Amino acid sequence: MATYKDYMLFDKLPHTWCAGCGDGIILQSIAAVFAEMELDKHDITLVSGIGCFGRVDDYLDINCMHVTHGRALAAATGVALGNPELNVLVTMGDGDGTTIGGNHLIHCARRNIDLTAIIANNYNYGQTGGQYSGTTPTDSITSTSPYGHIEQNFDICKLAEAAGASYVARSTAYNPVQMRKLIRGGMEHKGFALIEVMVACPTHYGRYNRQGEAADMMKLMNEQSVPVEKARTMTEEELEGRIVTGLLVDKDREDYYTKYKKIIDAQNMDK
Amino acid sequence: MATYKDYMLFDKLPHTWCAGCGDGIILQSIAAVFAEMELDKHDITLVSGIGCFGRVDDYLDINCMHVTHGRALAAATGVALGNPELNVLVTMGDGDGTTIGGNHLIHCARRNIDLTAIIANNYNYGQTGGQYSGTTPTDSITSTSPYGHIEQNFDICKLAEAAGASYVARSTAYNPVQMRKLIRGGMEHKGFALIEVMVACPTHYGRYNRQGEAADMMKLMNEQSVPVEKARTMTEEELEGRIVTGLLVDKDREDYYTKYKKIIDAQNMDK
Amino acid sequence: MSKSVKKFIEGNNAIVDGAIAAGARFYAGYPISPSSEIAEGAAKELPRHGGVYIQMEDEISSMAALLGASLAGKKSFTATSGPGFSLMQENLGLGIMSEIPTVIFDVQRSGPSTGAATKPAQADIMQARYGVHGDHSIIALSPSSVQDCYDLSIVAFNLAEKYRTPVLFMTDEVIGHLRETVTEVEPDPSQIFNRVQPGEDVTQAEFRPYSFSSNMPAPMPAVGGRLLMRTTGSTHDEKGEFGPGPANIDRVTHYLTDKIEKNVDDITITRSYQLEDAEVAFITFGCSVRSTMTAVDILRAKGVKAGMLQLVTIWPMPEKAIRAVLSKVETVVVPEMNLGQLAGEVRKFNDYGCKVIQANRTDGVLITPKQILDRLEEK
Amino acid sequence: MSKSVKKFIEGNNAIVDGAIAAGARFYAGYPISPSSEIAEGAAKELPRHGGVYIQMEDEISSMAALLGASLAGKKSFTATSGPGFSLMQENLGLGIMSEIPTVIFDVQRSGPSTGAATKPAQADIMQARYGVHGDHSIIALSPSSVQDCYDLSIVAFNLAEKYRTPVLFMTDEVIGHLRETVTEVEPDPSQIFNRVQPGEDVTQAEFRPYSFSSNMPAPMPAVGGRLLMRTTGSTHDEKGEFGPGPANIDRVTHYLTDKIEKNVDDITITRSYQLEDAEVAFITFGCSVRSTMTAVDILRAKGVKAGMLQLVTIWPMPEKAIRAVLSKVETVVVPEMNLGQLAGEVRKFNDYGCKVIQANRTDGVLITPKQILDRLEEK
Amino acid sequence: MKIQIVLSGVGGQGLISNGEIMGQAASIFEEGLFATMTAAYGSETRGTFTKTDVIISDQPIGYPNVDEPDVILCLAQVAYDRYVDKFHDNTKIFYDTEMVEPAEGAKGEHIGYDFRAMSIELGDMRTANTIALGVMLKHCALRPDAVKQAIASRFEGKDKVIAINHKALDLGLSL
Amino acid sequence: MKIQIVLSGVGGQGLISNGEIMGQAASIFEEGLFATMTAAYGSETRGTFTKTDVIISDQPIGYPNVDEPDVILCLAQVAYDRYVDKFHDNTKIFYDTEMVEPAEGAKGEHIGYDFRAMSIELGDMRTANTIALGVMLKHCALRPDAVKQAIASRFEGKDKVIAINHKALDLGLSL
Amino acid sequence: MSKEIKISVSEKRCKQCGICAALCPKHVLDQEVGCVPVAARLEDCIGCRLCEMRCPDFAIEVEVK
Amino acid sequence: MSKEIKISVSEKRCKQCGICAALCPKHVLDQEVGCVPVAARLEDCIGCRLCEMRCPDFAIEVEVK
Ligand SMILES: Cc1ncc(C[n+]2csc(CCOP(=O)(O)OP(=O)(O)O)c2C)c(N)n1
Ligand SMILES: Cc1ncc(C[n+]2csc(CCOP(=O)(O)OP(=O)(O)O)c2C)c(N)n1
Ligand code: SF4
Ligand code: SF4
Ligand code: SF4
Ligand code: SF4
Ligand code: SF4
Ligand code: SF4
Ligand SMILES: [Mg+2]
Ligand SMILES: [Mg+2]
Repeated sequence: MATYKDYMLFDKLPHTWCAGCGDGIILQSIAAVFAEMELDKHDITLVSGIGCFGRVDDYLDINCMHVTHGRALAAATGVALGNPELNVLVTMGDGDGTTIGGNHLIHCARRNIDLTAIIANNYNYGQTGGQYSGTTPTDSITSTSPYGHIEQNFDICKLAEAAGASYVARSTAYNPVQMRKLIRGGMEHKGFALIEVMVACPTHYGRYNRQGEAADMMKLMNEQSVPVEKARTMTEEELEGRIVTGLLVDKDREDYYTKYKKIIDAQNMDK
Repeated sequence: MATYKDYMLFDKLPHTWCAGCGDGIILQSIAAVFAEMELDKHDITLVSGIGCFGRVDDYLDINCMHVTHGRALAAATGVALGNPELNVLVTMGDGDGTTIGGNHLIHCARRNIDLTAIIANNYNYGQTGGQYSGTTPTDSITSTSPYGHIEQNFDICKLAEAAGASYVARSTAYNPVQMRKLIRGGMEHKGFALIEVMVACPTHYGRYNRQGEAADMMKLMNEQSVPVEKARTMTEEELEGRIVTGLLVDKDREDYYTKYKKIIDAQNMDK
Repeated sequence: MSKSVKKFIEGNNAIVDGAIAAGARFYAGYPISPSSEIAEGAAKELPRHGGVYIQMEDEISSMAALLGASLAGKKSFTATSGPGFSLMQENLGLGIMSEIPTVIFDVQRSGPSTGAATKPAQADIMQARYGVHGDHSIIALSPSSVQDCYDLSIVAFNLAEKYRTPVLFMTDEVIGHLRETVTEVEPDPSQIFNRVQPGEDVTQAEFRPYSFSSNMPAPMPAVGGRLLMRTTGSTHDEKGEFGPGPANIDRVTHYLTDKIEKNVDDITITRSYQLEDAEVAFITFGCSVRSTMTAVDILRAKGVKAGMLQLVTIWPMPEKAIRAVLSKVETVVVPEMNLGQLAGEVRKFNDYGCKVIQANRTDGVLITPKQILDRLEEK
Repeated sequence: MSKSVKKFIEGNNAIVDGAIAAGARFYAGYPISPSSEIAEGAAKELPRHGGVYIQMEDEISSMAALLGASLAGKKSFTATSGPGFSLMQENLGLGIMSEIPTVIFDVQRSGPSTGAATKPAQADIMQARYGVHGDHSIIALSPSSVQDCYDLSIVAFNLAEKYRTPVLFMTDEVIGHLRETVTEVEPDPSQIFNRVQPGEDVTQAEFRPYSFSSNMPAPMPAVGGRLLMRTTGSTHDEKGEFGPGPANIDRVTHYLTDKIEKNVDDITITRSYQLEDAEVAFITFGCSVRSTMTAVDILRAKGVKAGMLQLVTIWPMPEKAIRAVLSKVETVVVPEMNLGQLAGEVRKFNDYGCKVIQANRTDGVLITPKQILDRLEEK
Repeated sequence: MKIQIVLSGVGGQGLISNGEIMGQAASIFEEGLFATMTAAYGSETRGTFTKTDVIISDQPIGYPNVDEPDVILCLAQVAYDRYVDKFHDNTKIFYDTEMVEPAEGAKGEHIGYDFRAMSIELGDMRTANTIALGVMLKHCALRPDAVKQAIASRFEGKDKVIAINHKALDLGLSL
Repeated sequence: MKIQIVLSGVGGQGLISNGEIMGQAASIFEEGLFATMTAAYGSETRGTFTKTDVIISDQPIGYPNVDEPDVILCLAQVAYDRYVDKFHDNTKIFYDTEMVEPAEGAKGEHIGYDFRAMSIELGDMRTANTIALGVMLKHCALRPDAVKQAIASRFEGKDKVIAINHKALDLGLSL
Repeated sequence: MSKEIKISVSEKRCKQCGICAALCPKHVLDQEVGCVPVAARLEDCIGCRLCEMRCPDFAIEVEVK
Repeated sequence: MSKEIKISVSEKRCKQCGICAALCPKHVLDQEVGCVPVAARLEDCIGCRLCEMRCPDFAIEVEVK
């Protein structure tokens, strides 16, 4: 039976992420899901953006396209429509996927392109030194909000849902079992799937906000977590500052290429 | 008493919009709201994007900044923070405001920049000849969806709400009385306000989809309209294809500059 | 024999026909005047050939999607104009760095910024070469007729595939909206260049998606095939893996320029019109060729030995052909619809003391034969 | 006397100090290595001076916000590097066309695309001039020391205000992260140029936000003041109203170029180092100046009469100063961290048969004095 | 041989369609002829001045705009006024007598018909320009047959439209 | 006068901070001296090789990287190995005797101390580099006083940190 | 009531789109192809001004005295 | 039960972040500053593999036989 190592460039480890960085936890989960699903690695194409998490491709032994900051979903749209047989996976940071890349996220969700997007939300731009991003919680200290962040952060999953996403889920690095289940669900879902994974950036966000070591940060995210089933019984105020985890949206909706194929077929009926 | 003409370059009429184009209806409403509120025109700055509706500035006798396609909200953010005393109004088409400009919309909403954004939603790119946009309804014919449009369209208001907008409203060109009330409400709201106005583009969208003359299109949008109060009692299926109008979101939330000013003050306490 | 059909259509329409004839099966774009007819034609025609048209949310994502589809094995293209072309620069650079073929049709209009949106100009020529940050080189063609729009589109895709790089097709509003007689000859399979594939016996261990040792790119399999494929916009080694060491940076930088500049003879196309015995020469490109041809005819009718060098390839600059003219005649006039962008480049090669005169028109109206002739008189 | 303070800081920090000293009170940007220290410094310092720092969702919106804040009366600035600079091109064009001052600090790194993100290069020089579509001209400065980062930042804002145009500050990773001794002299009010305001008696009917008749821009009041102000990226008339007629297009196009090119003597700054009696000259800019200075010292120590021309202003090109060198010496070496971008421009002016040698380094490491000297030997 | 033709009037009169038919006739249904056509683009509003330039030649065509019209059709006064200065002695000016008042002392040969009235009689106002085309044809180096083929191919499948336009063309040819 | 100094070791040893103190001492607390400093940037991971180049001169400094170190501090073997080939006869090599094994036949004058142990004795492991700075100082054209002022200004408000670093510097000076 | 209401149409600005007439709640206006609207049944007009507010071309004005 | 479980740590890959030890539900592991984790109380291990799945560095492996 295949293991996650079969989908990795295992020799390239140790990776360049900091000690305690959550990105490696997602990397392992991704590779483990491939193994679980017994995918042929030639059928998987990973498209990744720029950022710490964007560099997962360095360690995966599959097809990889490493693009510009924020544009992974757009490039992946081309890959998915260029060869609809492929399993397209897209990895992005919160900056990549929702700040500079927010427009591609909502449009890709709306179009229901058949791919699986994973956003590693570490509340900041890890790669460039811990500046605030679109998901940085209000009042946080970052290298560009030295006096406390005044913006409200995105609820990425809510946004994706409002944009029309047909599969939306959230998990944390604390809970790799759930994470794997949800990633697998996304890959099995026909259409656009988004999985947001909360991870620690101990080097920047954790340090600026005195959240302690990586393990402390993970404990904190666990304390903040509420399963979606329970969250549905809670008020908005009660949910303030909580991380709602689990499968949030799961709709059956024809994906883009399936619909487009019907046009192709109709136009070629008499040929 | 001031009338809308006092805020217009009335001599420049007739304008360049097509016969029956809904943009002129919004233009009149905007100028009428200025008059109603008895604003000093020097205190108003309009920032507009590129598109048919983006050209409202040609006819308004206020401060105007006509920018690039999709970037009006971003430029307006600079104006609003550059001089927080100004009344900043932003006019955009659906392409401008939600397709190429969708990211600026959601981030501006999230930040709660104190400005009022009006999106004229005519379901297509009027200016460039009727191609589909992010709001084109599924199955429509446009110059680039000759076989029927396969994408799901955005619900602009829902998206803005999910992004954190503190004031969200929708009206139609059929209902200028409501439109004016909502625009005025937006201008009086401290923080980010979005008003989506449904308008007819008889030249392209109407023609491609055999919706008849402008008046027929307006009748149709009226038939589709449901006041938000009523909509709250309807199911998702019942709301399919309907236009929910009225004040959808109205929250008290401190705007960006008000919060930033506190930082400035704190940093200058001992000076 | 190849099928051939005569048409009377716009340049923008001929581009769609040419792209499809070249094998293009994916279009991602964002409409903009005066290029939108290309999008509309692609939306209509592509599904009939099993291809896909998608309108993206902007030009940035369009460019990204083109690269994605190309990596998945589809020849891809887009059309735009100045503002959109400006937005594409970052991902154009990604295409150059990752060595992914695609073709961008820029139907030039009057700028800068929104400018006079529907009026013609030829002022994105230098941007075509230098709009992308960092050292690189680029291939750009420029058509002067509807026939060119068809024929050169095929050439553009061939060059993109051969050199594994985005190719620019710098047309303009005049040619885009000009309707004229065109003969569309279906290309013979031998006239179509498809990207080189790795040999069937190449193993994954041996396979290298990049090669910097020669001035020709490595084979490029599509993702989803027998070999795992890896591309990146970061500095990379032969395996396509991140390689930020100095030696690697240096070779990538040189290679990206060399693969185009050292193949300049293979890439460049020029045309001579009455140039053989010319004493006065014009050097020009794109729509200005039309007016210049007429100007040459007028001069010849008057007994003046005039001729024209047309740059069909504008990047890399056809240095040899330009030098040949500069070294032969006393006066060269460079007609163009900008403030002298090509003239500046021509001057770089003028080691011959030739008099280089600019004939520029920048008011959004096609330069006339008379204006060109007037500049010659003024000299 | 002006206050003055000595510091030992990075170039990127000195830029923030310089910008604030010049009166800048608004920063909109998106972080990118190796420029992020400028953002971080601005975030910390601006509120202390009553100014605003905002991190936008990308570089496109950053550039737009800069123009908006500037129109509202604030001197504005941003910092970026290649990928972000590429994304800014469209709205940079908007600033040029609308004539709105702002300053962009490009801390150059190794490209194209993501390249070797944290390594230095000087390869965005041509992009600085031509990255924007359509005819235009531009002002760009290049610092070679931390002192320059402070002093020239003030110059950059002054030029932006005087010529009502975005000004580029093309620094690089070496200078950005170099810490050295700097003396920050607080500028005297007379050393600060603030945009010209319309006379107090100008009525709205008389007021014209644009003027194309001279080579100096019209006065620019902020929105929110006594006069209504109107700007646009479309071709406009003096009132700032849409004006797509040919005559108007033509004059806007010429004016945008002329206001810079015809004021080249006022705009350009160059420095000479040991140039007086030089027989061998170097022409260079930015970080390469450091290595070249040392190379000159080494040559002088050996008795070779070497000198250096430093281009502090790189756009518009200091043609006169370059020609003066080319016409005086037999050999000119152009050291730069790219494949010869400046050398190409120098050649355009070489009507003197001077031997122009390139000294390029493109591996992400600062060019050394030895490498420069080696190129001279090779000649 | 090079004939410079201008079709001018206001939006909605079918001038662009007419130019395309001429260009198609020359390009596809004649042997050895070349044609170009350029049209004014830009504004969203209808009913304003429009024109299209057509050049037909037995040589490849350089500059594609008409500077000295050999043949011009004017279906609106605004169009006529715009061109009157460009008429030379040999210009043939075809105009609608109801819509256009020729200028006094204008150069060229003026040939007026009430195209609109004739088209209404024919049963379709939209054929006015086709009747005019018939009239102009002998000065345009195009065979009636070639034009008929062009019409047939342009409106392929719409037999009624083809028939009425053929009729209109014949009417014009007969005048 | 131009002194080329390299401070090398692994991340977290405070070498960059040390370089800054030297640069500040020269720039601000000495008269007529210039200083430059460059550091290796890039990787996210700690504990890997780091170095910083400091040049102190009475003339403006051109090329800011050190090619021939006059003074070098090596606090890790990996750093020593990286530089050993660049030592010249007059190079002063200061090294931590616990961490670094000098190469046989290496050029220059090797001066080793157990900086780490001394710092632990002093009560703060982070002062190892300050002790080393004290030892190197006489070869760097900097007055102890200037360096002390630089330390005081750098850690303004943190009196304890200043005190222990001054103590460490004095210890180094005394060796 | 009709006496106190005046409806005027600008020939210059009206583009004959027909909106005012088609949507007038009281069917006061007639607008024929090629013509600007006329207040054929002014007596029915309730002065609601909707025609004015809906006119995209600022071409119709309602004066209520 | 402990006999059937083997926990191995890669010295090369472990970055000593402490996650595995801090979050082990059974407190099986100890991780001291400057050291890789050790299974100090292997007998308590329930073989849940969470330590392995949570290790960002692929450094700890749990074998359950
Ligand atoms: C156009 C562009 N702008 C900015 C950057 C610089 N940059 C690289 S990664 C990054 C942010 C990374 O944050 P995120 O996406 O959250 O990923 P993380 O590093 O936190 O995993 C930025 C701003 C870039 N590479 N390209
Ligand atoms: C970067 C860029 N891309 C494309 C265009 C072309 N363009 C101009 S307006 C427009 C769309 C207009 O649609 P919308 O915003 O809905 O406004 P409408 O015309 O429908 O009122 C487009 C695509 C442009 N000006 N700039
Ligand atoms: S900087 Fe943060 S996100 Fe990046 S590798 Fe380190 S811990 Fe992870
Ligand atoms: S094209 Fe459509 S949106 Fe534009 S002016 Fe005409 S009707 Fe209005
Ligand atoms: S709505 Fe206005 S433009 Fe339309 S018909 Fe009535 S008056 Fe005329
Ligand atoms: S005011 Fe009201 S009732 Fe009177 S004509 Fe206008 S729409 Fe009709
Ligand atoms: S989680 Fe992994 S890297 Fe961290 S201490 Fe445990 S074994 Fe080491
Ligand atoms: S397998 Fe589970 S119980 Fe055993 S050490 Fe790991 S986390 Fe603890
Ligand atoms: Mg992040
Ligand atoms: Mg629209």
